[in-house]
Amino acid sequence: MKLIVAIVQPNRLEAVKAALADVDVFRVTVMDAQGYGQQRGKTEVYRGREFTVSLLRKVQLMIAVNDEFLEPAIDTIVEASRSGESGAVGDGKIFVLPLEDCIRIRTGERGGEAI
Amino acid sequence: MKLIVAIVQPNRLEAVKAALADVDVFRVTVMDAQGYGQQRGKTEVYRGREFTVSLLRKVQLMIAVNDEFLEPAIDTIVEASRSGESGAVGDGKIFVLPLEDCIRIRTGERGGEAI
Amino acid sequence: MKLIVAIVQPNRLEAVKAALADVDVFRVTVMDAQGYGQQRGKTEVYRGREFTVSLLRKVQLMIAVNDEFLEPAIDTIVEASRSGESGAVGDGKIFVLPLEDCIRIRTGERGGEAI
Amino acid sequence: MKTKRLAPLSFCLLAVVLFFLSLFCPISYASADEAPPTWEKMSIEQKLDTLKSSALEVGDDGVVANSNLYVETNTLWTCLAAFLVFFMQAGFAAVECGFTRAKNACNIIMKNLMDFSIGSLSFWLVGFGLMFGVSYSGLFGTSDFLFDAGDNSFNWAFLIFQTVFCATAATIVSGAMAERTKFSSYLIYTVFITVIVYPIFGSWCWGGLFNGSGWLEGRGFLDFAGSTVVHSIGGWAALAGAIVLGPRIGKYKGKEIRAIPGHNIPLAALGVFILWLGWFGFNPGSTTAVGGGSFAFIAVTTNISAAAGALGAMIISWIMFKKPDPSFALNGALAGLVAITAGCDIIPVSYAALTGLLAGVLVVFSCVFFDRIHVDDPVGAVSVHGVCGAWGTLAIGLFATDVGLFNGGGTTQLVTQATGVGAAFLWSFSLSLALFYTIKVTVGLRVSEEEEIEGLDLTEHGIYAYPPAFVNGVQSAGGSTLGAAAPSAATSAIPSVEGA
Amino acid sequence: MKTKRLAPLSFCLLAVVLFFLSLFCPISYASADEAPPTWEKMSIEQKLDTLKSSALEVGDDGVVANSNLYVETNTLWTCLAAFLVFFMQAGFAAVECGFTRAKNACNIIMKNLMDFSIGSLSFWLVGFGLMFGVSYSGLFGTSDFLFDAGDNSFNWAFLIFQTVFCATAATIVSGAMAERTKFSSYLIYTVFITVIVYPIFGSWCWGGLFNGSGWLEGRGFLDFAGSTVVHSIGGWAALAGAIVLGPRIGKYKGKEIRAIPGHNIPLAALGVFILWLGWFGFNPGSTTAVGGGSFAFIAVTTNISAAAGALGAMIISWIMFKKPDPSFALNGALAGLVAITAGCDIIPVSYAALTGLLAGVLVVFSCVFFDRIHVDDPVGAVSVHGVCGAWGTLAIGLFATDVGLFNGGGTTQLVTQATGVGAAFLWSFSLSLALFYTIKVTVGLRVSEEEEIEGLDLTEHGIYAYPPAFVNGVQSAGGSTLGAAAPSAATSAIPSVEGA
Amino acid sequence: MKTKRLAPLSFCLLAVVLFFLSLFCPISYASADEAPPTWEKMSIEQKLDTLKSSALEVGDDGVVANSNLYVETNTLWTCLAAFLVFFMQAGFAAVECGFTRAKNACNIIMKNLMDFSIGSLSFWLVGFGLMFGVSYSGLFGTSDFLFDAGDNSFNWAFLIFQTVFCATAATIVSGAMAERTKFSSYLIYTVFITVIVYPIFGSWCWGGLFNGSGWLEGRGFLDFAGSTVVHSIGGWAALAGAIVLGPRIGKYKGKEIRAIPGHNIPLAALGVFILWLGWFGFNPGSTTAVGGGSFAFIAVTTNISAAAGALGAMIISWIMFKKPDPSFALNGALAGLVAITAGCDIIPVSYAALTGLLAGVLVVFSCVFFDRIHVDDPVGAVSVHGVCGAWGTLAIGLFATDVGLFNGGGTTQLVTQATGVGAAFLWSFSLSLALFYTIKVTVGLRVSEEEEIEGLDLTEHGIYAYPPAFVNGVQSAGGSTLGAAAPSAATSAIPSVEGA
Ligand SMILES: Nc1ncnc2c1ncn2[C@@H]1O[C@H](COP(=O)(O)OP(=O)(O)O)[C@@H](O)[C@H]1O
Ligand SMILES: Nc1ncnc2c1ncn2[C@@H]1O[C@H](COP(=O)(O)OP(=O)(O)O)[C@@H](O)[C@H]1O
Ligand SMILES: Nc1ncnc2c1ncn2[C@@H]1O[C@H](COP(=O)(O)OP(=O)(O)O)[C@@H](O)[C@H]1O
Repeated sequence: MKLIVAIVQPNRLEAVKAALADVDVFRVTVMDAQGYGQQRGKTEVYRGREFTVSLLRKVQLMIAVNDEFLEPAIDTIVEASRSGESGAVGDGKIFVLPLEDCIRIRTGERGGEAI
Repeated sequence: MKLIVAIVQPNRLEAVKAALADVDVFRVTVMDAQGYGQQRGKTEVYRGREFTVSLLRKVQLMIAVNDEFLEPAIDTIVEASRSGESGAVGDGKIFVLPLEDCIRIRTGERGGEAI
Repeated sequence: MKLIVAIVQPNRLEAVKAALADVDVFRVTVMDAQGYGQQRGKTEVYRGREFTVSLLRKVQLMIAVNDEFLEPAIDTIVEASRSGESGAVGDGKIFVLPLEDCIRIRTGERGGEAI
Repeated sequence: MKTKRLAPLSFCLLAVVLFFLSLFCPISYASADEAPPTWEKMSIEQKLDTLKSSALEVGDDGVVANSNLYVETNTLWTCLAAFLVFFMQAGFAAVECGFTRAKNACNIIMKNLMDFSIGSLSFWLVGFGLMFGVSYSGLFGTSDFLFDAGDNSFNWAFLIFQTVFCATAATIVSGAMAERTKFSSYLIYTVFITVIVYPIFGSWCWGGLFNGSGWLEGRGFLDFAGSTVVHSIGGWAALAGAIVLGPRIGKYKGKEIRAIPGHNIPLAALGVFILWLGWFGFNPGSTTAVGGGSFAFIAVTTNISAAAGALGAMIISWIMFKKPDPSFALNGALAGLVAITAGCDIIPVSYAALTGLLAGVLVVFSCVFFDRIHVDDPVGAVSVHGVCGAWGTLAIGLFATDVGLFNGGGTTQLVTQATGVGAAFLWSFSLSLALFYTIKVTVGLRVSEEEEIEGLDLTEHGIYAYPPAFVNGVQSAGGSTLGAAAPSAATSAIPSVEGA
Repeated sequence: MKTKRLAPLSFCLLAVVLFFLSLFCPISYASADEAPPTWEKMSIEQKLDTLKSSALEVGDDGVVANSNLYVETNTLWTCLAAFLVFFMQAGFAAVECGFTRAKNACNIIMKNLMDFSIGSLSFWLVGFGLMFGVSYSGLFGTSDFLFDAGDNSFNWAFLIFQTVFCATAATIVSGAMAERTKFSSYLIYTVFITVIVYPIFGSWCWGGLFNGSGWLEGRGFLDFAGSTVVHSIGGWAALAGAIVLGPRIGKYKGKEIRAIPGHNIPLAALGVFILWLGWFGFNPGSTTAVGGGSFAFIAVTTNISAAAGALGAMIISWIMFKKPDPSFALNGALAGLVAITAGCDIIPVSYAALTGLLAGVLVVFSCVFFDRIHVDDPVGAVSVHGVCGAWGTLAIGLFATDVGLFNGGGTTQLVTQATGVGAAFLWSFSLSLALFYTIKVTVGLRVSEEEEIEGLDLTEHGIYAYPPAFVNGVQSAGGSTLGAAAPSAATSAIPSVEGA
Repeated sequence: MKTKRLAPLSFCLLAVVLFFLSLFCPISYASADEAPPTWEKMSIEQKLDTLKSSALEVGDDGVVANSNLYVETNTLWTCLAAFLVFFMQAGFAAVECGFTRAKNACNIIMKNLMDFSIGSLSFWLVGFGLMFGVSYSGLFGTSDFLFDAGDNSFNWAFLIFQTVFCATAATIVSGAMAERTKFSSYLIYTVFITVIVYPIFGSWCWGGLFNGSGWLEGRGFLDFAGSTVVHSIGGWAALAGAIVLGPRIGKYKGKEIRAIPGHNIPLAALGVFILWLGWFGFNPGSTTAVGGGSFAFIAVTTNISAAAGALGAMIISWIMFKKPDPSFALNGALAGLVAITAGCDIIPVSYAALTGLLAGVLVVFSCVFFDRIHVDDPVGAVSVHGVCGAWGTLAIGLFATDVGLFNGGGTTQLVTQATGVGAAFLWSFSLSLALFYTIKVTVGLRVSEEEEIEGLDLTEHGIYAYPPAFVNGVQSAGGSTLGAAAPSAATSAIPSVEGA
């Protein structure tokens, strides 16, 4: 089992969710995030003072998958979350972590069953 | 050492925290999350238009534990976060990740000591 | 590759970001978090009723690094996020997780390249 | 992009053009009147002409309109005061909304909007007649239903003025019953208070202002602008409601009392300022006439009492809780306003300050008291309107010029005032208690536990008042806090309320 | 720390001192007037002296000022009413801001501020003359530009009163065009509506109030306070704007219509209360005179219609959508206010209730209708002001005393009213359509897609209205929802939330 | 559930019943007056009777009340204007709250509430006497403490009007000292400004309005409604406060100046609209009489200047910073209002527009200037009230009818105006500087660094104004930004965001 942690642009969230459903990934946990990377920040101006907002809004998706779903899920996310055809700086990252166990709270099931 | 990541219903947060304290787990980091899974979304209506809110509010708990605390912690969370006796769809998941190291910033201690 | 998850005091965020840049770590994802640990909560009072706010505001940094950057990054974070010289209770923790893979969405690059 | 740069330039141009154009425009505002002769030197015809030009409306054809400037000025003032009092609805809505949680914000807004709307209609249809119609042995009015003033403009002004008063009494209740009352049941109650509870008590004290005559005014009971008639009546009904409803989930846990902070104190503060403004219509406007100009004196006592109330509550909260509490200071201002309402026309300014100061102190103790006996009143409506309304009514018996105990009068007036205060409590509290209980056992008064936890906005109205993340965010606070959909579960270290 | 404990104590002290000091201050407010003799027993000189002391301003030297209390009271009332109407700008700003998303809050605020500012200047420079100057064959005024009333105070009051009316018409448009219109282009349009669209139509109906004379008033068209002249004109211009602009990204997706909830319903509600208050200047103030006191009757009809409108909209939304919808109830109150504006002086109270009730029902159907034909009007401005303005104008032909079809009159008035309603639609809609189209093809009317997704606050003004986390939080809702900086883009490219 | 469906139906029913009931109610509002004969044809007795019915209050027994409609109308207008000015407190609270961070929202609200409350009491006790009592050689008043107007209603109105003016001057200060001042020390200062700074300067210019007489008015200094007396006095005190306090943590970092955006621009905008409304009491109300009706002209100049100020500030900010800045546009409207306050009665409309326009421009430059010299004024109070107050006072010397340099007058008036402006600066700035410094070295003026970082709401009042997540959320901005509980600390220790 793996835990996929994907940082994507907020406006791709829906596209990713929809695309994941197509490869039978129906469960996901979403969180607000602020990213900092190659992408340049935005400039705001208040009372004549410019200031750069260096943390940019991102969305983090966390998806626990059984191993066989890993690659399709990654491919799907990459595809659905890329801005335009060639992508843009700031489109984000996907991290894959080993997942040792998974428990469904409702039933107490464990392991691959519970994903 | 393991890192427990638990997604629970927001209204179980207090119960889980209290129950964890009973098994000597006193440290936890909590984050807002939005979940998407088997549980159906809520229907809202604005100016006559219904819309389904498919992302539902959850809370994520992150708890680093030494191995001997893992099972008690999991059992405690499962028990305290289940809705009613038989649980309800949407009650959430617990993920267990391997934790390679842990550092306490205040002292610089590392490993099991620092948990 | 490792995934560093650091829980720090919100007012150290800028210092940590700046210090990380000095050791060539330029990418980071930041999230709001609420912590619960040794640090005592704050007491608020509303209409004559005191209540303790036990969850305290923290910031979580998530940084994927190649192995050779791990120790410098950890040292940097510890140093930059400590309150005052000797640190204060509540200064936070750093967790190190194994990272199996990393994909840059824009290009589809994988592994160490993509960090 | 191009327009962006064009726009400021073109406006600059416009401004310059404007300016030069305007220089060519001869301004001659200063008028050079020749001073007319003094009154003594005028002939009768000259005097009459001067008076005509001042006080009469004369058509182009020289015809003098059948005008009545005196009455029209009274009518105007009464209307303006009514507009100010109307605006208090916005104040109540803001205060109640700000002092409760974000998940119930739409609901409290809707209650305030609809109780005014329904109250306006039902008071016109029925309430006004019961209050001001020809009285049936001093108990209630029997005429003037579906009120029609015909071409008597002042009476129309009187109607709108009394309507907004009635709506004030009604809207007080929503605050104490906030965050857990069924919307439809609240509407049913609104009809009831605007048709029965308020107008009938009103007829006892104020019926004589129109066609009626009430037993309390007959006994010399004084309540100039309604500390008792409006505020206590509303406050005691609120108390009945809060008791029948029971506290919000998570408010009391055994002996422990939990704070459930409001979600928007600046909104509540804005509401208090609006109410304070509205009170300048409420009290001075109750003259419904400019004659004698006593509205000015009343404006002073009203303002001083409110100021002293805010000060009193702040000081007491500072002493009792170590910090000057914003919500109590705001309540204190309102307490001062409510308290001076009864005697604003006859309590000297220095005593008005004292009345307000004591009201500010009283409201803090009262809020703490009701909390201790587990009556959950999220905005302090019972203490502000019920308790301080009673205090203010009694204050006449103590401080009023001539009749007050400390001001040369004996205890007669004080006893009469106490009678009125007691009658108001008995009437409003017991009647409301009966009604709320009836609603409870028939259609139900309170939403289900899940609905309350989810928030009334979503369950009763289908939509949140703000972006969901604001309504639902994990609160820094451990438990019983702000806007959280499920907050109260368990503070600190103990199992949750909901049953864990 | 020390001061903290000192401060309350010292204030206590101050309070005590204050109180004792004040006891030494003899208060003698009750004045003991000897009653003057009755009128009949007075001599002519006594009568004249009594009148003088009441109605004239007499200097210390006995010189009687050339005063005109009647006109001055009219002037005062007109000014006060203008102030109330001015305050409606705050109401519009709050309603429009609350009903749209957080990422566009500064922008909508700026539009409201600037359209009033520009409108104030341009109406004084040009608009007033076109509306009230000497008329060119009933079509537009030709004098009184750069208006200067000299020492005629009433005319200055008339100017400010008419200015705030003009600004009301202008500001209606911003709501329907919210969240996607270029700021600079909006300003251009503002100049246009305050200089051409509103004043010229105004001159047709109201020119005769000053130096003008219009063809519609000539035919007997009745619109007392501007259901058509102000609200419909604004509403139809808004319709043209919304059509030329097109819907917000993500609002319509094929046959599917998506909700884009507002970000602050309490703010919107506060706005509605402010508008309601302002309307007490708008309608009763349109008497611009106290003579006869008919403003009081008008205040009653205005209030009853608004109340009935809120009730009507709430009931209909409850029936249609299962829940009483706050945004529709708020729109309903406004609908009732707009509808009664035309006939507030001549529609009996019971019919005023009916007019409002039907307006409340109408506004819900109208909003649903425009949504169905994919005209995206975020705040319902077209329905509230355009449609209900037309309805209210026609209501005169049905319900007005004497002339109404149901009240003894025939259909003559109804036909005249329909003419006016039609003329307003043709004039405002087609002219605005032409103008918006011209702006569109020249400097551009709409921001770019990215700017719209990012939010106009950041792209047009450089700053968010709130902390970014509030503006940008992940919404519980999947897509086209509240305040999210970038919600809709994605949803337009892929299957909808509901369908995923 | 059942009630949910029952409720709308039952309301429908109620509505229908209401309607049919009402049809049976004969409405006869249109009254058929027989036109009275023209004035010329009336006998003296007829004339007198007509006048009586218009201008006198006659009891049922035919007794004519000793009424004085003229004075009563003046009293009414003065009171109404005072109510509007009172409402400015809400405006100030909203503006200051919106332009600062969420973690200090309760604190700023409390300061505004308490400075008005304390000011109301202390001005009545002491301030009024110092300002309007019999003057000691033109320097300060010596009578009328613990003011009691007895049965002179107009004087009560005068008291309340002057009280709200005094409170305005006091409340200006809180904005410039926001987010870092100790609450208890602020209260001490409030007593001081309302008892000493404002009343004594006021006695120099306005003492003659009552029993006093001041040296500045003696020299012909003109300040109709208080550009200098109220606004500059408040503004310069604010400047002293901001200087003694020092900037907020994180505002200046070496040569770098950082933005600390406000947390709620719509609230600030609502505040500006409320202030604009209040100004219609402030300026026109300063006539304290309806005679001559000049309040109407004043309303026009006030409005035009405000509009031009908003426009001017918007244009300048657009040119200077590429985007039309909402906070500057809002400041601009206030700048226009402050500037015209002195000469609103004698500056022609076109020059009023110019005065406002220049004030709008000036306020932007002034804010930038004070920022550059590291005076941290979060809301721009010094620029708006101090600088533009001075500008407006000088503008009389330039633009006023007859006396203005550009309007036929010479430089005499200009010099006199400059004297007054200078005196105000010297008096208010140096006295306040001394006082703030005294407070600083005794009880302390500023909260500790930790308290400032944590936010004054929590440390001074024990509670946040909003849900903690809103107050504390990680800001998208790197550092010195919105509402964050602890933003600036870090930035002060390390290279800035921009530099990182
Ligand atoms: N090494 C990393 N650790 C944590 N988060 C990262 C890392 N690299 C990228 N991110 C996240 O991904 C987002 C996009 O990264 P960025 O460098 O701007 O674009 P790109 O990856 O396309 O070059 C960042 O804002 C950050 O949130
Ligand atoms: N595979 C998964 N990956 C990430 N989050 C998940 C996963 N499965 C469940 N969750 C989280 O747990 C929540 C509850 O899951 P759900 O499927 O609705 O209920 P249940 O697990 O009881 O069947 C979801 O809203 C989501 O936040
Ligand atoms: N075992 C843990 N699991 C998850 N989060 C932890 C853990 N230990 C500490 N934290 C996080 O670190 C923060 C600081 O911990 P705390 O115990 O208060 O201070 P310290 O680590 O300096 O003793 C906590 O508020 C919490 O967010």
